[in-house]
Amino acid sequence: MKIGVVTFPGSLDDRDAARAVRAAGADVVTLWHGDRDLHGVDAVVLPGGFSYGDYLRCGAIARFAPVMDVLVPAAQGGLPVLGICNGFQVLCESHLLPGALIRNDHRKFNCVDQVLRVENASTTWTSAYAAGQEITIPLKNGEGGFVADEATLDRLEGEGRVVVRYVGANPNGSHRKIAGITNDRGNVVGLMPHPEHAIEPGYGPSTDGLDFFASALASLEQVVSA
Amino acid sequence: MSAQTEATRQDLAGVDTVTQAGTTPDTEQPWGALGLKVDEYANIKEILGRRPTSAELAMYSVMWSEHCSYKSSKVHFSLWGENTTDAMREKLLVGIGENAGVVDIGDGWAVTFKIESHNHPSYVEPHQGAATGVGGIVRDIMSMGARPIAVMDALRFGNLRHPDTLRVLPGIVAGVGGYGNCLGLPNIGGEVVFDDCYQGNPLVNALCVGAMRIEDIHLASARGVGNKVVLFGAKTGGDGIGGVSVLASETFSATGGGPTKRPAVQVGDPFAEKVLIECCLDLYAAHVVAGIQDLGGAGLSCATSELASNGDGGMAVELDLVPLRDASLRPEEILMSESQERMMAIVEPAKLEAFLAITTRWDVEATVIGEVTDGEHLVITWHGETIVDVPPRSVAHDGPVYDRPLGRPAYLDGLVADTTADLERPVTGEELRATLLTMLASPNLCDTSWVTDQYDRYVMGNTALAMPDDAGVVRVDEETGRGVAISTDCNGRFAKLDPYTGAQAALAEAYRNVSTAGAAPLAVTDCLNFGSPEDPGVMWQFRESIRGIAEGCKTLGIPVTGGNVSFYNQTGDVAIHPTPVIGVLGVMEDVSVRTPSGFSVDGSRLYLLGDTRDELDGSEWAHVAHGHLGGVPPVVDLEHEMRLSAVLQQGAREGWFDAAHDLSEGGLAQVLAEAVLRNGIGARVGLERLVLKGVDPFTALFSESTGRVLVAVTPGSEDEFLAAVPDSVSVTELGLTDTDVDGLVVVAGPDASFGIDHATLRRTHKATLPGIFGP
Amino acid sequence: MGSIVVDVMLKPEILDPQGQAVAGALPRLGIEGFTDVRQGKRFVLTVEGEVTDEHLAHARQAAETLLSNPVIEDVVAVHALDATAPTEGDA
Amino acid sequence: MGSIVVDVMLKPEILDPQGQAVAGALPRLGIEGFTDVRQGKRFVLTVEGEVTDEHLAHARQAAETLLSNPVIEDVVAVHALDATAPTEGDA
Ligand SMILES: Nc1ncnc2c1ncn2[C@@H]1O[C@H](COP(=O)(O)OP(=O)(O)O)[C@@H](O)[C@H]1O
Ligand SMILES: [Mg+2]
Repeated sequence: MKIGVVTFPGSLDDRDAARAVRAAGADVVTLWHGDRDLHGVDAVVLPGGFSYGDYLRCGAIARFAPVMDVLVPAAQGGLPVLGICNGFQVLCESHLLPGALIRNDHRKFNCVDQVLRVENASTTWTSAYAAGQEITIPLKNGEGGFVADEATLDRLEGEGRVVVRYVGANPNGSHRKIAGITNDRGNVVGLMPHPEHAIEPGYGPSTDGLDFFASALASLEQVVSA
Repeated sequence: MSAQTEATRQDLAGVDTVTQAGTTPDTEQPWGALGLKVDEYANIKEILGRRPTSAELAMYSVMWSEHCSYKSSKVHFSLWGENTTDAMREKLLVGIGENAGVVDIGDGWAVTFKIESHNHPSYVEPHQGAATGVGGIVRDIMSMGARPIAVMDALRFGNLRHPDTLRVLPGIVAGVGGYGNCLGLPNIGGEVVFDDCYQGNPLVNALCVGAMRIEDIHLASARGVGNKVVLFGAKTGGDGIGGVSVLASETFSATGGGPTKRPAVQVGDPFAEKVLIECCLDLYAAHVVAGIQDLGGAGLSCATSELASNGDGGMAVELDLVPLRDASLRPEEILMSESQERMMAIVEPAKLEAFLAITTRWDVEATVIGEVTDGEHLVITWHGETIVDVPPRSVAHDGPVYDRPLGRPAYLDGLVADTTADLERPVTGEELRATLLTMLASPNLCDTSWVTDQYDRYVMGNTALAMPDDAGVVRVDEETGRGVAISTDCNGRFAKLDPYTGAQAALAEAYRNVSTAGAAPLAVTDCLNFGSPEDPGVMWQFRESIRGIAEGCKTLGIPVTGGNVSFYNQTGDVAIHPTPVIGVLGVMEDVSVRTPSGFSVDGSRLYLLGDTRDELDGSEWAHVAHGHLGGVPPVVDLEHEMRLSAVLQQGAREGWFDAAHDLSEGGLAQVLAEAVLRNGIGARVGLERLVLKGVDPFTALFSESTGRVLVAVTPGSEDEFLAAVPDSVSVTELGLTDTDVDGLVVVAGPDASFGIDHATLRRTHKATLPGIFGP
Repeated sequence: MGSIVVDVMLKPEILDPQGQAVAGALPRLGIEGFTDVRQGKRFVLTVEGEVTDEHLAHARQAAETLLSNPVIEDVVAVHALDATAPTEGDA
Repeated sequence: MGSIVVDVMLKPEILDPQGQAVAGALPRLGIEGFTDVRQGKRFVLTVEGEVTDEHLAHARQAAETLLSNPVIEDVVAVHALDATAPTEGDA
């Protein structure tokens, strides 16, 4: 299985995402923002960071990178894509996922060990979890407030497209404490917290994050064997 | 010709050339306004055999400033060398004098680290000042050939309740965080200290650590005739011009009359720096860099003269080729600009194409602005006219040296005599409990997560420990887990009472902190923050501090690899406490086997290592409860620290410890509260054994005797642990962790016992900073 | 050399914590009388020579595609900056 | 209900990384013709009733003390927002 990890100028967690992909047992293919080519990968991770400095709006400029010209149609066609933090923001800016991420309501960057509840354990990226399972992984961002209009929120809830939700106090003012969502096919998932920082004992608050990557691997293998 | 040079061509008439300088010896020059003294100006004329051109004057003035030339501190630096033995040099790959020191941490890995101040700029513009402080130290580390792997920030502010603290603190924290987070460097520790003495003089000391393979070390020298001088990174703008000479000179203080030198603030672009880091690492990997230097204080003046001075020939630079953000900049300004996110490399002509291919890939602008010559001078031209022609060494390394008068301040006798002996102390359980809670909420002991949660401690995925643990620990080698631990410390009050002992106490604490995590201490960096060197009392404090650090390092057997001096941290005649911040770096073979500071297992037996004495002078308790500062600081016993360190390292390796926490400000009481709060595991603590040794409960809880660590030994490891503690290190059993205890129960005889539940501890510890700065 | 200004504000229904922080701070400085504060972005795009209709069209395109996110923001103005206009520079 | 607009821009000699990022992205979207982009802040302060001179004076005071940092920024405009003015809302 080959999972691509995209590096934009200003990507920070691309090496971490690659490490997590390897830890789950897949091969990593590094994808370059300026390259209009996915090099035959079976899935893609858009990692965290501050693409292009994120000065304008998070993910606003990365959305127009050449690699996105091929990624967007591929994702619409069912290619599994996971957007973490900045990657989530890029997915929203590209309209692969609805809503937007705005500045945290307390106006500060915030790095904490965050408890999440897995609401939807049937997406490509969460199938290794149990629905309702609580996990602790790092949350770290300045603009992590998920917003969408009421109709969109109702639709997301109704269709079970809220993938992970914050447990405990709302860390950033996200509507309905939404931490991550999926598209209607369940192949594109975006979330603000960082599963790739919780995959190894001794580093990070837990190893709860590894199953995001294991899930994708399992679904890909299923596709292959089917 | 570009539009830009076209535009400036007509200005050539006003440019001062070397030819002109030779024929107009009597031209009035603004050497005074640029911060030069009359004899320094005379010295320049003697070096050149003529008056300097205005561009040369600009270069000398910034490079001979206190900040760049260390003119007041240099004479004391011989103490470093005198106290460094051959054994200490064994692991030292690059020592003091380069951009940052480099040490060998084993398995072919080299680590470079350094701490630097950005105090004055952070007072003027807190956010950008602090941000560019981080940016500057990161470039120092990059210029050694390393990948930066973590940052730390040691911060000092005035009174927590002073409006100016409300102004500077949020900006400084957001600046440190914003820049470091955007670079993708985990922030793994630092300090947040409040004291009235820092009012108007906040300290922002930023540390960066980087790693590389030993063979990849790069140095700042321009060698090889014909090699190209390449400037790359951001364009040069009009920001921070004269920042160095002005910000770090006496004229910053209120005393300076004369021309207004409102410092031009620099704005950092962390995204540009992130790209620059990746670009540099690709350049190193491709072996296309023969020499490299970052552009920091004094900008091009510093980079060109230092590279040339460290090289084997001369250098010729065409200043017109420097890409500008503002076409109207004069050559003097281009030489002095401190625009951020720039680097300068020396590149062999045959490798230039490969070099430029890499910079293009990263969208980094790179421009050949000159080359290494077979001459001996640094020659800079502007529109074909020579405007600088100097021996580079005279600019970069042969600046003035002052042996300033020094003397023990007269006030010290009175200060030392005014001990804490007569201060009223809590006695009953109720009083001790109340004192513990007051201390726990006090500015220097309260929870700092309002600050540290603004820093990304996870990025890169190699962080094994970070705040609020005693040391920051990061993995360097992903295969083996080999890595480093770092801690920065300084108690300025101790240094005020006795700068020699205070500096050693800072060294001892940082050394102990990395040992507590389980690392073997290896090397030291320091940031010496002091008042005006023109005050003999300050100069004495400075000398005593350096002596304390240097002699202490000799005892400990670990070298000082580099550091930074910041003078003129004072308001009027009143200097800050001497604040020699010490960073100690230690090595671990596998950082996943490290000791955290919070209890996590039920039934761990608690032991106190080290002796508790009645040492409350200069303590946090005296400060908080009585607003008192006087007496003598606690005794520092470095031989003891070494024995203690050995036990802590062994315990970490053997897995004996559930937790270990170093005792410093606030003493045992603070450490117990923090260890309980960390994971919510309670503890039952008995002070009887200390009382039997003649230590009363108050002293047991609040004394700040050095050389002490609380360890929680996992059930079953007690005997092995006790057998390993040498007789010369006292060990006192204190109790047990206990999940049935809600918070902390302290038993100290019938009248002095008390308990505090977890919720009260937490609320008390957490409320202080959010109460002032908001949620 | 001409300039075009693009003003972008958060949609009224979107929480604006920065604006709120300003609103909260004003009374503490003794500045009263403002019932709400919103903070948005102002872009100044520079062109060679005079601002033409084509420039304005390009600026509008930039405003809609890059400078704003329609999910959360409104482009409230795109106009040539007249250096002599009374509303600019009168602070 | 009236509104006052305060526009704040970075001083021209100060680096503007935000504007540079936008300037770098525009050509990639095929939007050409802009030689420079600067990004600043736009505050909208709301008052009860009509905007008075007193309101404007207060807004100016706010602009100088809180809304801008004089070390790196300039207040480029403080003016009442006229909802019907042609330059606003013409996007
Ligand atoms: N400015 C800061 N930046 C990052 N970490 C900090 C900062 N200030 C304090 N910390 C972290 O908070 C913890 C507690 O600080 P401190 O009480 O000074 O510890 P210690 O006394 O053990 O040195 C440490 O882990 C320290 O590294
Ligand atoms: Mg400490």
